[in-house]
Amino acid sequence: MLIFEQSRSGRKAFAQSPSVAADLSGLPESFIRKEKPGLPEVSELQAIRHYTNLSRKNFSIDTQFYPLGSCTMKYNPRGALAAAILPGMLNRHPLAPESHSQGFLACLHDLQEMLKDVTGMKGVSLTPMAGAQGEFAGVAMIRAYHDARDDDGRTEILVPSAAHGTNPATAVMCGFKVREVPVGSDGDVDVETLKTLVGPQTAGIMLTNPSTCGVFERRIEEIASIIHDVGGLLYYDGANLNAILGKVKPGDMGFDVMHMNLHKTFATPHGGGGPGSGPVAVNERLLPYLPTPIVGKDGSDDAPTYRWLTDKDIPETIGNLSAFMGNAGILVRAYVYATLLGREGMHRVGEYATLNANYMAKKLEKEGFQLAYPDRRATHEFIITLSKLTKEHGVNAMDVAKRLLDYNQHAPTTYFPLLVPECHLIEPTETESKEAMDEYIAAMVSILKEAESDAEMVRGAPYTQPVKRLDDVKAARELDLAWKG
Amino acid sequence: MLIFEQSRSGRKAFAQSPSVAADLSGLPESFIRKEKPGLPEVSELQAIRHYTNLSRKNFSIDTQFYPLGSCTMKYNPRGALAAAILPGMLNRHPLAPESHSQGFLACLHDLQEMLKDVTGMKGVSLTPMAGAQGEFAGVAMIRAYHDARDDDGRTEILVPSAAHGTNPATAVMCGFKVREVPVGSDGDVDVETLKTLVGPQTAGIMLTNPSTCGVFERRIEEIASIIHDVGGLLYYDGANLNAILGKVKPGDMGFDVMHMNLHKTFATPHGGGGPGSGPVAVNERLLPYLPTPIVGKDGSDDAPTYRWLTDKDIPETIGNLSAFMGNAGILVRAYVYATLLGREGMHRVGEYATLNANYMAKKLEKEGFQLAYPDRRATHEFIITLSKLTKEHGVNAMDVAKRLLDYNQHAPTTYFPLLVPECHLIEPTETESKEAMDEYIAAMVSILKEAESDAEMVRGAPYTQPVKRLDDVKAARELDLAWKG
Amino acid sequence: MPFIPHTEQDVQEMLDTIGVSSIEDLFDEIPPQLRAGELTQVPEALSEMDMMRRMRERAAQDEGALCFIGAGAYEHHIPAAVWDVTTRGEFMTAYTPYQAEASQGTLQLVYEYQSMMASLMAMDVSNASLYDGASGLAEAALMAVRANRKSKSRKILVPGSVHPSYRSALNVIVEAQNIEIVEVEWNPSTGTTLIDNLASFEGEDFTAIVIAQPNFFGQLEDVDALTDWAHAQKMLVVGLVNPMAMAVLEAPGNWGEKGADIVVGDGQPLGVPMASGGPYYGFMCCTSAIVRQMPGRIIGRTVDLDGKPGYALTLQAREQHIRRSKATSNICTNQGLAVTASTIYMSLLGPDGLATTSGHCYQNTQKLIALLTSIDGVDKAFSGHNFHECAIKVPAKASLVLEKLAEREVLGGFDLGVNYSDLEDVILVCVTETKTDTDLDVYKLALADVLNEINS
Amino acid sequence: MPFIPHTEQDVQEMLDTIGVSSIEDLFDEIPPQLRAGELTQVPEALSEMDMMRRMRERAAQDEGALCFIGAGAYEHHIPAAVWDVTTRGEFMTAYTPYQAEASQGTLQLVYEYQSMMASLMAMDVSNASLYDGASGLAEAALMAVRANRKSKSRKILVPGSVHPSYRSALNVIVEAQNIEIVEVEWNPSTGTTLIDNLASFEGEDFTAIVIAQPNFFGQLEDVDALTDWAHAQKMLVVGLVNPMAMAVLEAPGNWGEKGADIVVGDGQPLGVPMASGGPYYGFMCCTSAIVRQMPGRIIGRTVDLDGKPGYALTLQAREQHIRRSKATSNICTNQGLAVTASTIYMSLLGPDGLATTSGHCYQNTQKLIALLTSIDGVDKAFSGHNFHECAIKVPAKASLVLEKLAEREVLGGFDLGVNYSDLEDVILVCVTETKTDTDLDVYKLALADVLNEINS
Ligand SMILES: Cc1ncc(COP(=O)(O)O)c(C=O)c1O
Ligand SMILES: Cc1ncc(COP(=O)(O)O)c(C=O)c1O
Repeated sequence: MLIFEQSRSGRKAFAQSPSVAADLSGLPESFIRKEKPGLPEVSELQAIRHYTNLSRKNFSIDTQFYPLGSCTMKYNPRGALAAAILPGMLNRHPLAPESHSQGFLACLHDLQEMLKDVTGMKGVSLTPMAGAQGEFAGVAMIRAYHDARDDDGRTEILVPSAAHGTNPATAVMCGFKVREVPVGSDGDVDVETLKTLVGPQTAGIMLTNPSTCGVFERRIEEIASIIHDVGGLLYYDGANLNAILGKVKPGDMGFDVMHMNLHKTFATPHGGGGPGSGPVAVNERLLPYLPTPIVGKDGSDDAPTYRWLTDKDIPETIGNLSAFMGNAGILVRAYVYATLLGREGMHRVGEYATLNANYMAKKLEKEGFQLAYPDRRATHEFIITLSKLTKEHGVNAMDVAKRLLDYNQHAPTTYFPLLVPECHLIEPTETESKEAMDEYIAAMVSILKEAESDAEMVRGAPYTQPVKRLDDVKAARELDLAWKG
Repeated sequence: MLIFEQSRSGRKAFAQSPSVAADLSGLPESFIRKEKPGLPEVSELQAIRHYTNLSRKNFSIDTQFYPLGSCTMKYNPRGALAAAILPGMLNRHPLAPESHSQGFLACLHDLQEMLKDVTGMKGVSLTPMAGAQGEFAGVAMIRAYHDARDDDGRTEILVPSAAHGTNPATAVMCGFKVREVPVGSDGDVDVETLKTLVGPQTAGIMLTNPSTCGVFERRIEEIASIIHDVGGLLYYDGANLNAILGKVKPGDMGFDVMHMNLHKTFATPHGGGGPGSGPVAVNERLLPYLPTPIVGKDGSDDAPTYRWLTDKDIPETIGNLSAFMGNAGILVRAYVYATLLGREGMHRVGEYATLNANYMAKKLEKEGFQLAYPDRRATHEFIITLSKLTKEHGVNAMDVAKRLLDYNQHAPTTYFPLLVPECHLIEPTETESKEAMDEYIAAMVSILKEAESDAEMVRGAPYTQPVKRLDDVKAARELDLAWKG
Repeated sequence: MPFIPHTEQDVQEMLDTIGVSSIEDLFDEIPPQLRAGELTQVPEALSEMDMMRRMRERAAQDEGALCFIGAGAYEHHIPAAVWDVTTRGEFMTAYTPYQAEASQGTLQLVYEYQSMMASLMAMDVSNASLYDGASGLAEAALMAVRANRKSKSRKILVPGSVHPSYRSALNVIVEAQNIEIVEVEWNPSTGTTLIDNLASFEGEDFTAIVIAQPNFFGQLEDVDALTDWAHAQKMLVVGLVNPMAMAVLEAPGNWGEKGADIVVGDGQPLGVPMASGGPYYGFMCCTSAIVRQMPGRIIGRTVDLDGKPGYALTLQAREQHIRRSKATSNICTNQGLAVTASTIYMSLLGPDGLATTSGHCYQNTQKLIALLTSIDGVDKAFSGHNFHECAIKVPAKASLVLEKLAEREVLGGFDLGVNYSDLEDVILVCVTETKTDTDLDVYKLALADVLNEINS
Repeated sequence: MPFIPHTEQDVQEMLDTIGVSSIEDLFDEIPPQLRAGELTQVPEALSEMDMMRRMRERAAQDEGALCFIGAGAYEHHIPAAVWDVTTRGEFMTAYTPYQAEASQGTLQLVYEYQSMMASLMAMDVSNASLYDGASGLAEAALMAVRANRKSKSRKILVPGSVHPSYRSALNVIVEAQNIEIVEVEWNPSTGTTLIDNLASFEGEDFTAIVIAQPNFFGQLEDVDALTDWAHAQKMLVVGLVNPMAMAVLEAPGNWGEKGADIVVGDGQPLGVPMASGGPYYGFMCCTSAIVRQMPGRIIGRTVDLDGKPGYALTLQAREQHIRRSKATSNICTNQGLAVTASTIYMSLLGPDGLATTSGHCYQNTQKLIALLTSIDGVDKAFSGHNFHECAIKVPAKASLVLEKLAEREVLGGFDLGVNYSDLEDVILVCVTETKTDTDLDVYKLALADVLNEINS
């Protein structure tokens, strides 16, 4: 039932707003709203009961194993929430004077320093509000770099065919044409073809490493040379940073600019779709173009004072991407996470994320599942392809995903990357236990048997959720996007 | 699965305690524990996932209509929680000096004043930690009163047969014999018999009004005279205060002493069984005996200072019932609730609680259910008896209660009071909407039909819960009270 | 090992399964020269206890002042229930509802959000959120260019009375796509965009105009006239509004004859804490006619195999994960949790609660204006009407006045001189329902004191 | 109408159904003279915003001092996860699990709690909680009288080194049932109960003895000897312990040859905030032999109709709602939510985390003792070993010293002179893992300063 269906006209059961109406007599009629908005009129209890019950219809990290590939659904420490909602943090106005902001600025500055270290970069701007905005900032900096050199002909951004959709979409938003680079059967970029695609029109390339194929791009240094040799720059899509956190620094691989997804690698909650945070890091070349604001530090280490750096400090900045400081509260959570992990813990992330993924990959392979890249090491994630199952039993990757829900397992990412048919991209993360992974594997084995004996049943899954399989076609054809009463 | 079954020896995945072990070298071996306790070794994620999922197996006010009679399961305002967990409230040590306690003491003092007003009493002590402890305090004060007058022969406490179990149990804990008073077919105490039961042995009577039969004891003033005339005192069990809050004051009915259940009437959460809070209120007669501590106020209303009253101020006090100030945090919540309701809101509680119960009673009667007291007004709750259903279809009150769970309705109180056969004691509270009650009634109507057409099915209910009906006999015979590994 | 559950035995069993002898072996495809050394800038781990202690100390540094700054972020009372429910693990630690059947909670909530927001704006549809108000405005500009097939110019009119940070973010985001932002001057006596200012643009091809209500100065624009003028010029109208104000002021869907075509703004006032600037969320509504040009996720109501109603991501063909380089935007992760909070906030307040809250913001602002302008030399900078912000002219440099107010623990507002060189003696002051009469007096006394000090 | 959802139309429809014309009519069975007038002492309602403002102000009044008071309530770090999960509506707003099938969450959790607590105490079984440690001790005395069939005396030995408030509550609760509490003296040089003190009681019939570990002074008792002595006298042994200490100190079930028979204490140190004294909870464990005499709720594991494991209230025949006047206790509502928090707390820390935390309490205390006793005239009041509290003798009246420390925002401990006239110059100081070396220095400097002031 919708909250609107519980609404009754004239119900006022709250203690939430002043009980006396305000005096609006100074406002001319012409400015004033004529009709009430159609917000629900429910009691506090009704609202809480409704949304509490709605929440219970979700899978989440807190309730299920959630191996959604490319999304790094790791444990979100509650301590980070507790720190971020301290009154001094929660109630600080974004434009509060620096005299009243030293605590907050100190956290941000510390985070900048740590992110520089783990990325091997020279400068960081925390402002982008998610990975895609980080990509925008990064590619806009690439553009600014070429512009500053009057290097006008660079109209193309290269993107591997396996790349995440945000990569090509970002390149276009930044005014570039996208040229796809093929990926070989081993999951690595086809370097020979790449050589033929580069030239004076190349502004840069956007790469993740490990790639969305769940393997480490082994010839990354060679790729970097190829791009740099023609005058292009390398953008690192940090969505997969978890695989190499503390093990490899993108700056060392030859990347010029990158973003991080703090909501992945730094364990900030995904919030049912967001918010995230996508700081950008750059090497020396792109330092002048970093988006504002950035936190600067003056004074000694013992008695530091922090202040905002703006376009007065960074005159060539690409500028600001949001009204204030991006998703500030998420940055605080990420800072807390890094503080709790510490140096040792940071080194362990990549190790255990990789251990878990390789374990799951090997076990699933032993149970008869086909790895997309059987000859490669898995990184923090890996891909299986269910083509054989689809061909033999008509049970496809989506069917298996839906059936997993009946086993109380969140489905992995399906049909991405697009180049592997009927694929599942599986990312357990380092915070999951062996037992949790074994349960998932047992569910997969069981579904495999079900597909062999009762494919029809599997195709009808799920059966245990609040709804059965939904009609997406109807959703798109007969648009119903708002309740009409 | 139990948390212990997720434990693995040697797992240490927390950021919760110092990582270095402490130096215990100063402690002789003989004091030191030899074997680790069998606490689970799980990660933070495992613990959160486990307990989050466990919580999802509960019905609660926040998720369901919960008309548990005699328990007043009303909405628990989240604002009361927010106020009670402000750091200054949460971190205050119970023995902090008064100089560092004025904020907390002010809340308690204000609450005392409000409770005096709504009860029509002269003094309040907030210390009892639940209704039963309030009863203990009250009856102990009755005892102290008679003792102080050297009135030694008063060995009996009268208790109506319909009374809650805590009443007779309390009387015995206070060293009294219990004498049951019969209840008439109209739900009122049988006054004629009562007259024959009283005498010089009568220390007092414990009554609720409205009674646990869900009706108002109409001859209460006469009862008060009968008891007072023989030198006894009247104890008011405030569990049902919600029915008359703002409408009738127990002090005006002739009661000498009473407790309140703040977790019922004052909307503090029930916590899956507790904590509650059971302040006692007394008239002049019993003022000297109030349990300590109590909050006193010095100075003017403009510049008050508050302090603890102890046995130095109240030399005849029965004493303290707990180490500190009872369930202080619950008292803060109750204070906040009263503040949010205010005077008008307080008057409304009894009105709307009564409206809801009478509405449900009448509707259920119209749908063919039998009221236990059809000629009486319902108060904040009412009783139906399912004897007919039991006789005709072998479906008893428990079966209907269990089947209600399948309709996502929490069952009412069953088989209490004991004197009404196959009964449901139903208390909707004032915070439930007409729609919520209508849904419950619809479920009852549907179950009635089911009982007529498929009694077997109803007897097997519930079917939709995490477990089916449990074997209570086995639970008691083959005791398994702790996991043994 | 914080957050890592592996026992030594687990690790050994897993390595055996994989067939390697150490975790290190799993990195053997990585060129050795790329392997990182120590992380020198990451300090030793703190326990949660030590971390909280540090954070409490840092948070306390920034606490305690009375805040009258608005300028795009607003202090409102947030009912306790809002975040209690929002931070339930099932909402907070889920992700984008790709598996609709296991995400009906989030999906239905967002459908309800879309319904509420569309209704609050008097528009047909809403999306599920963009990053914030400023980037949302940029998305609106891009959308307008896609949607207005009649216009070829890629030029958009934006009044100078629109939030300066919004305007600069807009510029940053749209300039790469050759979209030109043309500034419209505001009237120095009213602080608003007058129709007269627009006459010079008539006849030229513009794709859209942005109309802010209230505008950055807190002033109320003649939205009906502006909307009708723009539509007559075949521009699309992009409304930029404070959603809290819309409980009292006429909604964009009802501006002029035909209403705005696209509406954006920041959802922060609806139950989202100020939190140093985010996470907030950009909301976006539009007419049905152009919904397929809308960026961001959209939830639709549909049915399941049994015909039971259910909710799912829809119109995904607009999005980057399907359409890639041809998507309406690159946005992927949005601001879902803030939207969750707003939805619960709007449910708790309802239409009347929201209107009362909004009305008290207005009323308190009027009270403060009266108090402050009773000080010699202090005056409203503009004539006309305003909502809950007001540009106040002081007889000194605003930056100096604000600095001295801050020393008195009053954050007195935003220095308009930062962005408007003509307004160096003007403070943008904001008052919401959270301020008591005592608070207003504190401000007045502090300001009088500061001005005294400066002038003596 | 805060919290009341009725519209006027609802009310009318409901009245029509009932067949009355006003709500007032529903009260027609109440004698008119009993009807209450205005509630003059209940002020006008505040909105949640105004209430929170008032409560923030009040809370702030009590905040900020460094706390070294223990004496039965202890400041420990509580992991953020504990109360985040505990306050989920499904735990917080459920009641006693009478409907087992719809309460498996609470029931399983309490079964786990019972298992953890029994194991931490090295006892067979635990109940689901009593009100607090003090009233729990009284329940233990009553239980001992029921359980020790060999004793007829109804007399219980209680050392004077047991918490004074516990002893007085014990008295209040048991005296009505003619149970006599006989005090055992403590040794003024060790602050403990020595076997020698007990010799005089030999041969007499006592039902039970209470042994506290650590005792009120923080001192460690020779629990093995005391337990064996009591058992030799056919008394039951009631252990009274701090559960946090039990992660380091030997558990009651292992005291002496046969271990304690009943164990009680306050569960507050395990994840429950100090909160001015409650809600905490009394825990109680015992041997299997006497479980049917235990008061309070108990959860048992059983199976459902399908043979699937499940949990339910059991041994209800002990309880007031079944047994009424013959019940083991009148307790009904207990302290469930605090137990929920403790269960999660113990799961998060595990055996090693708890031992480390406990160990750091000990270690920090030793550090502070060294610091304080380095001040002239300051000394330990007792020889022997202690856990995380220590009786510190100062060269002045403890009450004066504490008052002056409080002025310096140091809550220096508990004035033992309040309860022990010989100890008017002794402060009971507590240090937990929450204190840093800096905190300890602050205390030392403040104390030195205070003593200087007093002596000059
Ligand atoms: C590989 C990759 N790149 C980029 C992104 C975009 O990040 P965001 O969703 O934070 O905008 C994602 C996120 O899903 C991703 O998986
Ligand atoms: C009528 C009645 N009296 C007394 C009590 C005892 O109150 P408590 O459970 O708070 O001890 C109850 C509670 O259930 C009750 O319903």
